[in-house]
Amino acid sequence: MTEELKDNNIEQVEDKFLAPENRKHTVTGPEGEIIHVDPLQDYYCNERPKAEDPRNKIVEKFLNWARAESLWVLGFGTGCGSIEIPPLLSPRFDAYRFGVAMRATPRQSSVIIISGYLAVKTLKRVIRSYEQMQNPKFVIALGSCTINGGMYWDSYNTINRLDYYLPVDVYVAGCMPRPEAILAAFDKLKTRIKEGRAEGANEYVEKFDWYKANQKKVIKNWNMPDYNW
Amino acid sequence: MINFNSLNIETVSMGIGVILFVLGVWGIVSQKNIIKIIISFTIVDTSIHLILVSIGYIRGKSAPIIDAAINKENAANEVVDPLPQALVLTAIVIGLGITALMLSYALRMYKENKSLDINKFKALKW
Amino acid sequence: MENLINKLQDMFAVKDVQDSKKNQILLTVKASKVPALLSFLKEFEGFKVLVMISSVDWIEIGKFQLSYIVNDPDKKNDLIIRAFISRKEASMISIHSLWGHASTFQREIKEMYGIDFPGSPRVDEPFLLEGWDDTPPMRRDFDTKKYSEETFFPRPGRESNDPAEYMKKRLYPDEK
Amino acid sequence: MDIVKKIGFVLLGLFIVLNWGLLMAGIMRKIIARVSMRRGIKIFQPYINLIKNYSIRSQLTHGIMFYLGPVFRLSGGVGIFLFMPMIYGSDIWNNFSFTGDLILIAYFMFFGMLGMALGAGEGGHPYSAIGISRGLAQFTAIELPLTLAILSIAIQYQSLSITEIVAAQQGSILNWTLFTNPLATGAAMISFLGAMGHSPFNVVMAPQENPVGPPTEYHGTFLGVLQTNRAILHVVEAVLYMNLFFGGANNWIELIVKTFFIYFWSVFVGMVFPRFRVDQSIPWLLKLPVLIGVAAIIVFIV
Amino acid sequence: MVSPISSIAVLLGSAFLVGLFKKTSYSFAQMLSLLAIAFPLFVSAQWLIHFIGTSDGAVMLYTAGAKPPFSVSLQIGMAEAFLTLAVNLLGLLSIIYLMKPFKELGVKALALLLILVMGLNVIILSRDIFNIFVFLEIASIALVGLILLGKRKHTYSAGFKYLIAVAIISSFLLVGIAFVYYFGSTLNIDDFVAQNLIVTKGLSTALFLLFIAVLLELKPFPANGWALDLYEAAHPGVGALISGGTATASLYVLYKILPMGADYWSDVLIWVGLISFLGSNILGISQKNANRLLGYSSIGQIGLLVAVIGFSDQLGSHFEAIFFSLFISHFLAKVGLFWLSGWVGKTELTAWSILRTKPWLLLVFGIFLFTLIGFPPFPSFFGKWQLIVDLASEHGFNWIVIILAGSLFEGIYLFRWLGYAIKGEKSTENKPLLDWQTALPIGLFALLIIGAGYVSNQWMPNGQSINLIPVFFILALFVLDFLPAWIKNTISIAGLVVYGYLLYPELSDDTLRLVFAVIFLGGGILTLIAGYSVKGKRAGFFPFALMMFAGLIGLVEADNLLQFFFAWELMTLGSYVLIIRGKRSMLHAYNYMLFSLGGAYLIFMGMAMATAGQSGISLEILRTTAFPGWTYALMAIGFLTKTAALGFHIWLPGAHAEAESDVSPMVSGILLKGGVFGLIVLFLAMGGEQAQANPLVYVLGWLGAITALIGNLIAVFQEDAKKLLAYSSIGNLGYVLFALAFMSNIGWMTAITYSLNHFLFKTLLFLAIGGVVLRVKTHNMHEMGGLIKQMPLSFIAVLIGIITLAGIPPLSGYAGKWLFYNAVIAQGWYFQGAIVFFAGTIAFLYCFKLIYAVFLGQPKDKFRQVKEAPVWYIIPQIILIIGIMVFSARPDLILKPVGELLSGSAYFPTDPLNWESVTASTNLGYWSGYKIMLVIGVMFMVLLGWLLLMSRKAQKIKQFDIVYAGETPFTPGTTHFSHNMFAPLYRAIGFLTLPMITQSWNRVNSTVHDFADSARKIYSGNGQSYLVQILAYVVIVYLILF
Repeated sequence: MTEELKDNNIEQVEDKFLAPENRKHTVTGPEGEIIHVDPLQDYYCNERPKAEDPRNKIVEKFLNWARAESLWVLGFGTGCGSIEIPPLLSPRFDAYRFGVAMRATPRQSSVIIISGYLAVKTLKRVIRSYEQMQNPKFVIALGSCTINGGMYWDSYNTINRLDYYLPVDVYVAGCMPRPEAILAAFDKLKTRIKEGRAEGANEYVEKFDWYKANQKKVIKNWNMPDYNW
Repeated sequence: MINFNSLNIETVSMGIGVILFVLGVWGIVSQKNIIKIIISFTIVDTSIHLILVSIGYIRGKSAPIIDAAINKENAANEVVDPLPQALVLTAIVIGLGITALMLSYALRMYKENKSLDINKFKALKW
Repeated sequence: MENLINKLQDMFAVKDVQDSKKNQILLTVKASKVPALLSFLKEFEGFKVLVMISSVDWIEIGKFQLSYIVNDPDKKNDLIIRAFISRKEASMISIHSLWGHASTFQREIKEMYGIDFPGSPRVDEPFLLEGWDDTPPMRRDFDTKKYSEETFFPRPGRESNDPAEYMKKRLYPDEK
Repeated sequence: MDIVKKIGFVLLGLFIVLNWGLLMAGIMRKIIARVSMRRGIKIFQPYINLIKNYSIRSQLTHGIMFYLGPVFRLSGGVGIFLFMPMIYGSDIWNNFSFTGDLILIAYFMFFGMLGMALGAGEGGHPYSAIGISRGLAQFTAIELPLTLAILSIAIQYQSLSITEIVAAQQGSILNWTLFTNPLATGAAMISFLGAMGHSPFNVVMAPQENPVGPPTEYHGTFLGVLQTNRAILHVVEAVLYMNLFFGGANNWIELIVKTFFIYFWSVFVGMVFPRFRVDQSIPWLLKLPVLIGVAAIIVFIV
Repeated sequence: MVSPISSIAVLLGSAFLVGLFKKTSYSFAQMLSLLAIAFPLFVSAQWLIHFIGTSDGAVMLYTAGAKPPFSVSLQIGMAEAFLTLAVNLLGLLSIIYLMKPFKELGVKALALLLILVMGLNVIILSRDIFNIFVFLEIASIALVGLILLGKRKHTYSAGFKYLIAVAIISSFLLVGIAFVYYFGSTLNIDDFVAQNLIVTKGLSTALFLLFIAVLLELKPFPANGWALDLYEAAHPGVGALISGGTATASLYVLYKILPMGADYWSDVLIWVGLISFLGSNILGISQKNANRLLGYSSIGQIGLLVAVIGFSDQLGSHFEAIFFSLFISHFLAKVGLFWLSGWVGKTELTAWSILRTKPWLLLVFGIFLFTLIGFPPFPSFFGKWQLIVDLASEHGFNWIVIILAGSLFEGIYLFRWLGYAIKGEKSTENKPLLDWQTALPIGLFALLIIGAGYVSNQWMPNGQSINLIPVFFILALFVLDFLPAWIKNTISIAGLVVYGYLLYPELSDDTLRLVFAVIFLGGGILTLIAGYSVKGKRAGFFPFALMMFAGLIGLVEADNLLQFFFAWELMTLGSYVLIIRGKRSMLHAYNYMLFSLGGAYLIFMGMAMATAGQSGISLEILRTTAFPGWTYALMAIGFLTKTAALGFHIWLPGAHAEAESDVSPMVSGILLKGGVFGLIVLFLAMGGEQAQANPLVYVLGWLGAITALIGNLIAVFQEDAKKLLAYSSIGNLGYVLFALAFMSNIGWMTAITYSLNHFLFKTLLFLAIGGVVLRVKTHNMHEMGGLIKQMPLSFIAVLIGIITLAGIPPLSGYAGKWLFYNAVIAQGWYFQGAIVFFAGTIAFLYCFKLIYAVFLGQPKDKFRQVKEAPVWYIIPQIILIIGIMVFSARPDLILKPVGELLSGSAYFPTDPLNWESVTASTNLGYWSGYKIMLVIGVMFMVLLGWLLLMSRKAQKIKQFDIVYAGETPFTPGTTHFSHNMFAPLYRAIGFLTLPMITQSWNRVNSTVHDFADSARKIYSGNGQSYLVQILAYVVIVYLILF
């Protein structure tokens, strides 16, 4: 715990999983005034997400084409499948020619690839990253583990069905799928986008409470806002 | 050899005065006891009085006291220069005053420090 | 090694000495003597490296086994020191003062087995599991399958088979 | 000249430059792909990316400067275009270069940088600030050889007016500054590597060390604006170097050819060399390129 | 007219009478002695008025009805009347001051004091050397008696040392008098002089003894240990009597007997006096005891006065005025300080912080110290000025160097002392009571100093040329100091406005001066507006602020060197007090003062050299100086200390950073321009052609370039917002220096543009940051962050400020950069130019850091409820922003007239800036501020509109809604990246910012202190070694002379 936190008057709370830095506390301002800080309320935007309706049909078709031809993937490897991503960009598979590119920040990415098993700990980060991506956004799930838990089906710490937590656009079965399969997934995803069926972001918003309940059931130390803007 | 015949009183007293002056100054500078320093000072004082008197002396003339022996009109030619003698008088008085003051200081210093060694009074310096 | 073992037997009353493989000896000692033994080995016998600490749950005899593996990098010798502690009062003396990194192993064991190491730095902070509030998962009385089924929405339609039986049926369907 | 007509031509020029910038980026990436034995992106991929970014449905903003940052940045790019005479000898295509000379362009480059820095700063992301601090620190060293080169050619041509400098290079290919003042050209071209943000001077945006540097928080339309600016800026900076060192352009074709090769230079070097850290690149830039620049001046003093 | 003899008689008689009183009737005795001393005071005053009113010569009084040699004669003239007046006043006030201690001592003390005063009176009046001797002794005895009465520790030993020293000295004196009488047969000074004796060896020796004895009475360095001990041990009231009374009398004796000796005695006095002045002041540096320090200072000042007596031939008709002003300064200030030390009661210098409990005493203390150093408007300033100018006309440059060096050393310890008093740690003990007996004498002397300052001013040749209206205005503000701050603020602003209005017609045709007048007066008004936010009285702020502005505007107004230097010192004084008001400013203000003092003396030296051999002191004579190299170099270095060029910059960061929020812009944006204006005056005097050939200009050019680089580079690595701005000021002043050094039309245009810009943006930035600091109560940028939401207006101000600072088009900073390029290329200073441009890009780094770390990034919890800066800070910022905008859009409004002035003048007729409506052009390039502004403005608005259209629905999110590798940030403090922001740059070129200059100055400092500390060990405390010193001094002087 840093000096900064030590000085603050941190409140003791019932929820033992609430991190110290996220508990309510008071700080003293320059004029000696006492300021009450509730980190989860004050540091984060607590609005509910909004569904963004598609525009006019013809325009949307054009835009969907652009979205499909320019898939920017968030560089986030969750499990063993992440080792299958780099070959995608190598001369042999060359995903660039399909408009696929890797981005380092969720803000600029439109695709998140869940590459394999998801531990609860990782799921939390995945949810935060996913929610920080902008609408429209797409999820590709790699491997059996994301489908039904795979070889970790009875693990105490690995989720079994990704679609209970995030709206998945494309599942790729296998343990692990090869890069060709992933390319095929991209192709499938493109088709879905062009057909206007890849509205996962809006679906997530519409079934927000259900998703949240599922997520919070497994992630006990939530420690972040309900929706990560 | 010194020719004692050529010695006269003003030279002798002047010489003794200078010797005493030097002795007195030496005493002030070299003695560590405050009382001895004061005594040395009185020696210096005395030497100056001697010098003063010898300056005013004119050979063969008498003291500048106008009495029966000295003609009032002709006094200027018969007596030695009266001024140095008057000066000496004043100087003696002043010397006396200063000596008295010094002694009183010595007394107080002794009371303060139970010592008369001037080296013990170096608290103020730099 | 022989000398060392003899010495240890004299000093710490070690027992169950076995050669597990070349240059590696397994031995058992009373839990209360572990820190003294390790400190002796570290200071005088050249076992400078703590390789790891691990734990086994012997639920049948109601004990936890703690294994300390130490290594002598000069002579290339390994010692595995086993100690048994009660399962009910699962607590062990911390050795973080001998090796700083021991605290990390102890933190992990605390999380996974619930064995307490009083005084070990950050021992109560979560290591792999965040927000775990159930029985420590590596204890054998914890039913991981049940937990998973209750928590993680199992996808229906999954079949479990004995791999040997299943493959036999697939490959040699004719054989009985 | 009629001001409406002028503005019309300026907008047309801007349109050409934007398109050429996007196309050039596509071509370059195609070339890079072919060098590394890939098929590479489609030539029009930058267009698609741009459209995609403008088509993002949701937008987030961290505050007013987050909003204004991209505007500043784009103003910087467009502004340099406005103050740059594009085609030599053409009243139509010299834009607003009558308002200021070479120095104006040199200092107006800061305008966009400042805007980017402020916008990214308002984003509140530490990586943005780290990227900016690296970028600015490196930029100081990048500017020095360029300054020396500008001084050198100002001595050479006794003018700071770009039009006059281009005019002095007309007639023969041997009149280009490249041949009449190779040292200044050398110093400036090294500085150009830094200005383009390609390897070895691309630690600012280094994805492995901090996610994409200053624009970490930018997305959607904001990112689109930044991309637009990037397309314009690359062309316009190449035009600046073309005007100063490579004899300017008499028509759009010549401009396109020359800027292509100038830009190609930075891409080519970037492909071959690994990345510098900031504390490596600054001393490097302050050694050899500065020495070349100093030599370029000494040549004219002696 | 009452004869002075009667006053002596009254004193003597009453001394006896008082001695007769019993303790029970003490108050009656007291009354009597007051009356007894008031009588001679009245007599002296009467004579003085008589002599001032008429032009009568001195009057000779004969005692005993006979003429010399038969009797003692007294003379009373103007000098005697004045000096007895001073001594009697001192006596009277001493009785009042010492009322309480005397009461314990009884009537004896009163009698002794009366005798002392009587003795001093006679010493001054008498024309008979033996008589003088006698009364010197009487005075000494009385004094020692007084010392004896005091009951401090170690008093007795000190008194004894004094006594034996005086005894030896008087022995020499007496022997000398005896031999003088022997050779001259007279004791009367006038008769002796009238005889015109042939100088024989004997007579010279006799006179030597006489002179050396009188000199030793004045405690020449280094034969003065006895006196120092006495100063330390004696009651401060007695110390005042020694320093003010006996020294006065002895000085006058010296003056009286001077005609008796051969000509070389003048030289001896000069050297003895100057050695005392220099030596004593050097040794005083490491002194920590206040009373002893006053002793050192006393000896130094008296040394200077001795030297002035020695100079009496050279000074001619100015002698009296110079002596008067220097003497009265020493007399009033030193006595006043002794009295103050009595009130403070403690001897350590650090204990003087107790003065803060009585602000007016602090003011009086300041008056005394500034009087000692020689700051205007106090008398010693005029005295020193005229002394040095007159010495210069005799080519006595060595003497000038010694006097100025001595004054500088004096400044070192006096300002440290002042610093302790103003800013030292407050002592926890109870403050002593201030009764009227203490307050009256001290207050009276302080008032007298001001009066004496006026007299000196009017008396001194050229003194009348000084415009005293601002000084009177400031005095009035002192009187009004009890009013609440806002009233005084309004008065001050009104004063500046009215003064500006009155001044305008004078300057309207000289645009160059007008620009600076606008900076000084306009800046003053703007920064004073910010002062409205201060509640309460703000005691002592406004007079000094106005003093600084009066000084600055005085520089612009100055026609002659005296006016200029007067204004310069006034500005230094005012700004020093302003700076020291900051919270942790003691050391910084001290550094500032020492550098300013050193710089001022260099300027002074240069001016003095310029006046040598020329008539008049108008600024024009700088052009025709006989020593151009020295004059220009000295003055340039002097001005550089104020512009904080590299090497002289170490005072600036602390002084600017620690000053109060609204003082920082004053001392940064405005004050520094004083140095710039000085350089402009100097360079104008040098003239165009001459300057081109002068290597000085070349050196200054390089210095400016390197200053710009290093100043900016250090600013980059600052964590303290105000320090960052302060270092940035150093860098920016480096630009100005560099541009001025071009000595070309366009170079000067650059410098003026830069000065104006720096004024605009630095005042703006300091006001804005000052407002922020006022709210968040910290200077550290990494503790702030995200303040844009609370302080949008301050943010805009800083944004405009840094855009201007960085020289980004379209704002006016770009004008400077563009002119710079043109000037550099035209001049051919490419490499210096390249360094300056490199510095410019570095400036961009700290600009970003300033705005990012303070206003952007992560907001901190504790600053959530912070409000926008006070409205009184915002108003001047808005005005400044408007100023910047106007100057950016229409630079021709200002630069055109300046350009016409420069090219119309004889200095820089070639290569001016050509103006074609709003477009400026040179041989090289062109620039149109107006059109650039238009183009960029339109473009920016269009693009903004487009972006607004595209992303109008953006969701507003909060500070932790950032992408953080899937994690949530920890706390705002750990997420705000601003500490050590440019670490890679530091690794690359940070070695340039190592504090080498500070270290070398520290080394100089410690060397001086070590030297002073070891040199003062000669005062071993042993009375006998003091005697040996006296004897050795006599012998050495003798050997040198013969």
